Amino acid sequence: MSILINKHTRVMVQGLGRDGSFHAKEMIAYGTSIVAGVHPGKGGTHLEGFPVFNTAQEAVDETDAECSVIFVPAPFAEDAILAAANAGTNLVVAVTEGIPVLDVSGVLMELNELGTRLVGPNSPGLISPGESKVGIMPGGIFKRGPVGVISRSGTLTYEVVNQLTAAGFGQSTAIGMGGDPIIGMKYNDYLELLENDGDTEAVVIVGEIGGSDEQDAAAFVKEHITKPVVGYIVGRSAPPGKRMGHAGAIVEGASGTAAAKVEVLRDHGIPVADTVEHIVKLISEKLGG
Amino acid sequence: MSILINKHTRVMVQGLGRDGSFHAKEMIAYGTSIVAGVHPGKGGTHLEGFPVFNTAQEAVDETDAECSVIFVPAPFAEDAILAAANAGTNLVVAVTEGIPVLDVSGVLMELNELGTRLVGPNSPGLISPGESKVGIMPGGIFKRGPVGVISRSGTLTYEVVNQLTAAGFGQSTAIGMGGDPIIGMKYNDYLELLENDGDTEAVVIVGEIGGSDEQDAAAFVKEHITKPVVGYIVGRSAPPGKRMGHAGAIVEGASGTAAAKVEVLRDHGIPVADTVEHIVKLISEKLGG
Amino acid sequence: MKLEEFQAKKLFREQGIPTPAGIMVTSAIEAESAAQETGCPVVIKAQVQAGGRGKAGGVKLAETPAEARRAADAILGMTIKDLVVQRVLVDPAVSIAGEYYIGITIDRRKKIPVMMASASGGVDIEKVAADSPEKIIFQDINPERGLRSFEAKQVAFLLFDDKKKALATASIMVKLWECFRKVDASLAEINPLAELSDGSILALDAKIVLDENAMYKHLELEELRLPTPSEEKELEATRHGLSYVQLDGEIGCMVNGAGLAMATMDIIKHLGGTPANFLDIGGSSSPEKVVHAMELLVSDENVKAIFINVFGGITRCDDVANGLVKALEQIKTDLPLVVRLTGTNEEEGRKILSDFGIRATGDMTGGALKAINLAAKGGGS
Amino acid sequence: MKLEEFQAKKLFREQGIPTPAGIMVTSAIEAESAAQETGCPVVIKAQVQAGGRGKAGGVKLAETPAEARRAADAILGMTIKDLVVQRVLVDPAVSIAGEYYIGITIDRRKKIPVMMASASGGVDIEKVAADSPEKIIFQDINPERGLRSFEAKQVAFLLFDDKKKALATASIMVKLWECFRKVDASLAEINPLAELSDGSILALDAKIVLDENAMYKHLELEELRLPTPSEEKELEATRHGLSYVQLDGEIGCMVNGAGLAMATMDIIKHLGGTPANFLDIGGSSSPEKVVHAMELLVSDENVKAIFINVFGGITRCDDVANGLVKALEQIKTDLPLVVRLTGTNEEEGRKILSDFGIRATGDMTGGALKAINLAAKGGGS
Repeated sequence: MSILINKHTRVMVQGLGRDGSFHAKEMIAYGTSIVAGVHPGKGGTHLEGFPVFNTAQEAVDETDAECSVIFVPAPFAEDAILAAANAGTNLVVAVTEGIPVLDVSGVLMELNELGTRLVGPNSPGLISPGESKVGIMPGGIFKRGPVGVISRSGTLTYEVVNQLTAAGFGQSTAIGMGGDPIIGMKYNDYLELLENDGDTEAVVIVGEIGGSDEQDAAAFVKEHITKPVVGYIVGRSAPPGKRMGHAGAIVEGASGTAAAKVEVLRDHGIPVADTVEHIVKLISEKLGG
Repeated sequence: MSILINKHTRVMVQGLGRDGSFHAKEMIAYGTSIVAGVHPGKGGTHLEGFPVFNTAQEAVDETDAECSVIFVPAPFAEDAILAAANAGTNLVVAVTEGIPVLDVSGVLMELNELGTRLVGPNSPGLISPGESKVGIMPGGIFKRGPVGVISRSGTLTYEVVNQLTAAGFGQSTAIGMGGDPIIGMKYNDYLELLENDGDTEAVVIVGEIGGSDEQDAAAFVKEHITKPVVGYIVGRSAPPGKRMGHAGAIVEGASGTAAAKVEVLRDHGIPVADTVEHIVKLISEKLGG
Repeated sequence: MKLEEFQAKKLFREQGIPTPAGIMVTSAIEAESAAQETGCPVVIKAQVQAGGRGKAGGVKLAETPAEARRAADAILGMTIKDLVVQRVLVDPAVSIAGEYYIGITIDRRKKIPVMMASASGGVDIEKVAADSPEKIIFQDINPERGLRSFEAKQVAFLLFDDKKKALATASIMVKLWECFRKVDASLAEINPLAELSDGSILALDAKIVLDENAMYKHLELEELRLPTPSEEKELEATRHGLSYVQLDGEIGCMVNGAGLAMATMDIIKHLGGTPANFLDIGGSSSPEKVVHAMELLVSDENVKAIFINVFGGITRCDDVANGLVKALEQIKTDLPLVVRLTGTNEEEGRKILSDFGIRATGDMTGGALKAINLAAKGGGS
Repeated sequence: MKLEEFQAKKLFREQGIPTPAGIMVTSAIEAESAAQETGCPVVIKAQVQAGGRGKAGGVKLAETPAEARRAADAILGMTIKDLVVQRVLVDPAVSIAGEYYIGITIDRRKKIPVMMASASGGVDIEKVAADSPEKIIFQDINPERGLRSFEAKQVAFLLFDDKKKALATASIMVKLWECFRKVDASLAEINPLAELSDGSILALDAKIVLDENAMYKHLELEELRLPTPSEEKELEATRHGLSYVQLDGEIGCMVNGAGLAMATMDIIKHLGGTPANFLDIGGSSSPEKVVHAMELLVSDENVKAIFINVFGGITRCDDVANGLVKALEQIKTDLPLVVRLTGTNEEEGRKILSDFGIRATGDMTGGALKAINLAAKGGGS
């Protein structure tokens, strides 16, 4: 088992430019069931064995795609996400970086109405090792196993996963939630799913400066999660008011600092790692690896 | 019994200008339970014994008003209706004439979400004789009784009711749906309520040119209504393309003509009166008055 | 309020919808220089709010400026469906490869705007809708969210396989919606939307009807009003708070309330008479209104009798009667007059009228019949 | 992107929000004539993107144009929180009866914009929020529907009992939202919103922060960018696809990915070193990017060692290594360099670097420690 995606999940790819086409291929190579592509003007063609459609609606109508991954450039991404959700997909993964925050806010209003979940935007996607990957994560470093990973970033997730895998701790599902100030699903949404997932035995929360999602997660874990959870927060050395790469990684107000987040996590009984190696050590303590 | 309003219905009045104040008084005189008024800047004052508030939210919070009647001028009416609905009222009666059609369309989207019903706009309101009246109908001509009246206009409703009352046929609830192209509740919504109302034994549908609501009602009656229904359609002599007073009373396309409506009603087994006297005759046949 | 083609095209252009770079003129000599300016060949199009201009000879192709002048001369002053042509649009002629239809209107049943599109453009869309409804694609528009690009593309790719044409059309659809929303239209239509031989997409004709209820938001659009003579009279009535539509019968009607006014016309017709007009004086008993209403009725030469039908509701009958008396003191007319008055304070009202020498009836059907009879007598005198 | 007060006020004015009719100037002599134009007394306000201008002496009242000149002369060139004042705003002084606060920002938790209002204006609102949160009124804003008039009125009537003041404030709130939405702001703030002694309501100060993600929609606003020297450097990095923030440590960092870049800074600090910067080169292995990144690092005089930390994910390590080699061929530096390379095609990547004479490590912590040690040595040499 795993959460949100598995090998049966029917995935379509929106935006078959350079990146979309490349990652469609990578996903297929990993085993993801890519059933359709969407690219206006490429309707009727085929790519890597899957049919391409002009519109998301047509793709869903013809292939019963249930999940869409968005590689469409930022100015057109809002429309693409709405197209996917209105066409009937129940999960949209937005890899696109740079979508205006207010537009994402509006999109989420509509997606909530439609009952469509959003991963991202500005997300590397998610992967259920050995089952399916939807997004741009490098499949090779992942290994099937008992650890759920929820992160706000990309390469840092790989770093964490790489060391977990090296230490023998595989992953049930690893998620890059996205680095923007407003994103679809957050820690608590994933935590709830991982709590109910039979394969998951422990969860790693990889947080960073900005916002207060980690604090919300801490409270949620204390209240609702029985499985062991380990935290890790980056950006301890970030100065206030400066955006550290991710649009969402900016300290505004006291709650956004790494120190505040670490404190709240620990106050709620969640051990917080100082380094990536430390994460592995904490997980090892929890799972007895 | 009656539909939508009765003597216990807690009503607030939005817009206490000349018309709103006058009709608030008239409604109280009729027996309507007016619990609050809303008029920005008049908060803290009293009118005819009821407290006035600056905002709809405050009025509902303080008085548990469940129904609001809108006398606010057209440019501010959209906002007033939304204020009433968001404050928690479940029935809004918009007397205001001249609200732009697209604005009403947007308002209805939000009211549907909120679960608030809208009578009107451009409606004379509704009355459950002997119980409550919400709007501007002249109470004196109404009499409690077994006939439900659903109409698209004001004075014509009075004309019909006047003759019904004179002939001894009182009314359970009489509704002026409003004369605009887009209105909240329509024939079918009221028909369903009247069908389930213990006091109602027959229904008069007063229709006019424009749109196809009467046709929809015909189909609905045939399928769902067991009580006798009588129709009356005005505008037989109206030329196409001309707005006959009501924004919605304009023949565009074949379905909007009086002839088309009469035909469909008759095809669905609903007798259609040629004159107001004829309505009374048909009702008398149905109810054996 | 209906806009003429040249006005609608201007609004479209402001929204970024491609249209021919035409020039509206009101004389043949201006048409010639307009043709010179835009370059020939040109199409001279009568600017009237009526369908079937082409069939009526209101649209002509001109190969030279001189020809444009002659064509404009022929069209200006022409009568199309009772309307005298006072303006022509001089549009550069284009080479058409295909004609399509797109339009946005209000779906009263769904209570939302809806876009219609069809590959069968350039002809009467209502005929297409009646004869082969499957040729029309419908796209609902959420009034709060508007027509989104993905929705427009879904429709556009049904009209065109070609990416460039489909995307150009989708863009025009979104702009048509933006225009519709911006001006509070009740109809915005491009028919035909032309595919030119170079593959570009262009709005060849344009139609916009504005929501009268929303005109208070768009005072700048009020200036675009170009009323026909009959609309002029209706407009004048509107300024006095009256709602008036002229018909061609003999019984002038004055009624409070639109529904009752229609019912009054219907009863006249039902009894064998002919209503001269629709006239709703609304709920107020203001004498000024009644004066203006009387003026409207007596100015109609067809009118042989006047039937005033008032149902006193909130407005009390005595107030209405006072208004009537004041009005009748000002407006002197020999036309026979029947007054029906009923409702709140009916008796007081009748007394006031009777003191003035008018015996009001309480019966609408009786009143109508009496007016018909008086008109018949007057007609015979 | 943060706007300065005079820029934000201009956007507010365009939206119809009342503000003092001030003039922005860059010299004392201009300040004098500006004071003459607006009429004295005036307030001379330093235009810097920093709080606490008043306490720092960056805001002065002037009774005459000559005084305005002297005040501007004193403020221009002044340093407030490391920023040199280059512009002052000359605002006509007003008579203040009360100070309020309104602001709109993004609520990350609720995922929607939210308006905050308070009767405790004119002071640091974060302090108010921390000390007496009950003094702040929150109003959620549906991003699709915007702030509606009735919502604004609900808040405004909590600030003012007086109808005129409440309605004026509600109107400003709605316009503040319209401005926020129009320019895609992440913050729009009026502090203080002043009640003047004549009862009118005015935006006395103005703050707007724009969403960098949305700047592609607002090219005209890009011209308002007035970067400070450090922002200039960050902006230059952005133009090359890099994300850079300068700090004051010794270890220059170059990392792929924002999260990993922060983790790299953290591990350096954790091990006793000091990071000189945040630098995310993103996912691409383009040598040009790496060249620019190296230029940024070597141009920082504090840097004593460079730590390059790359996790090859989708971007293969051999591609990254090739990029690095090309970059290092172009940028000559004596600074000690530590490269950490791991992930996809790690071995091929290390081989390429080793052929170039660089022994890459696969261990992030080890690499960081090595860089710290090298910096310490360099510092001692």
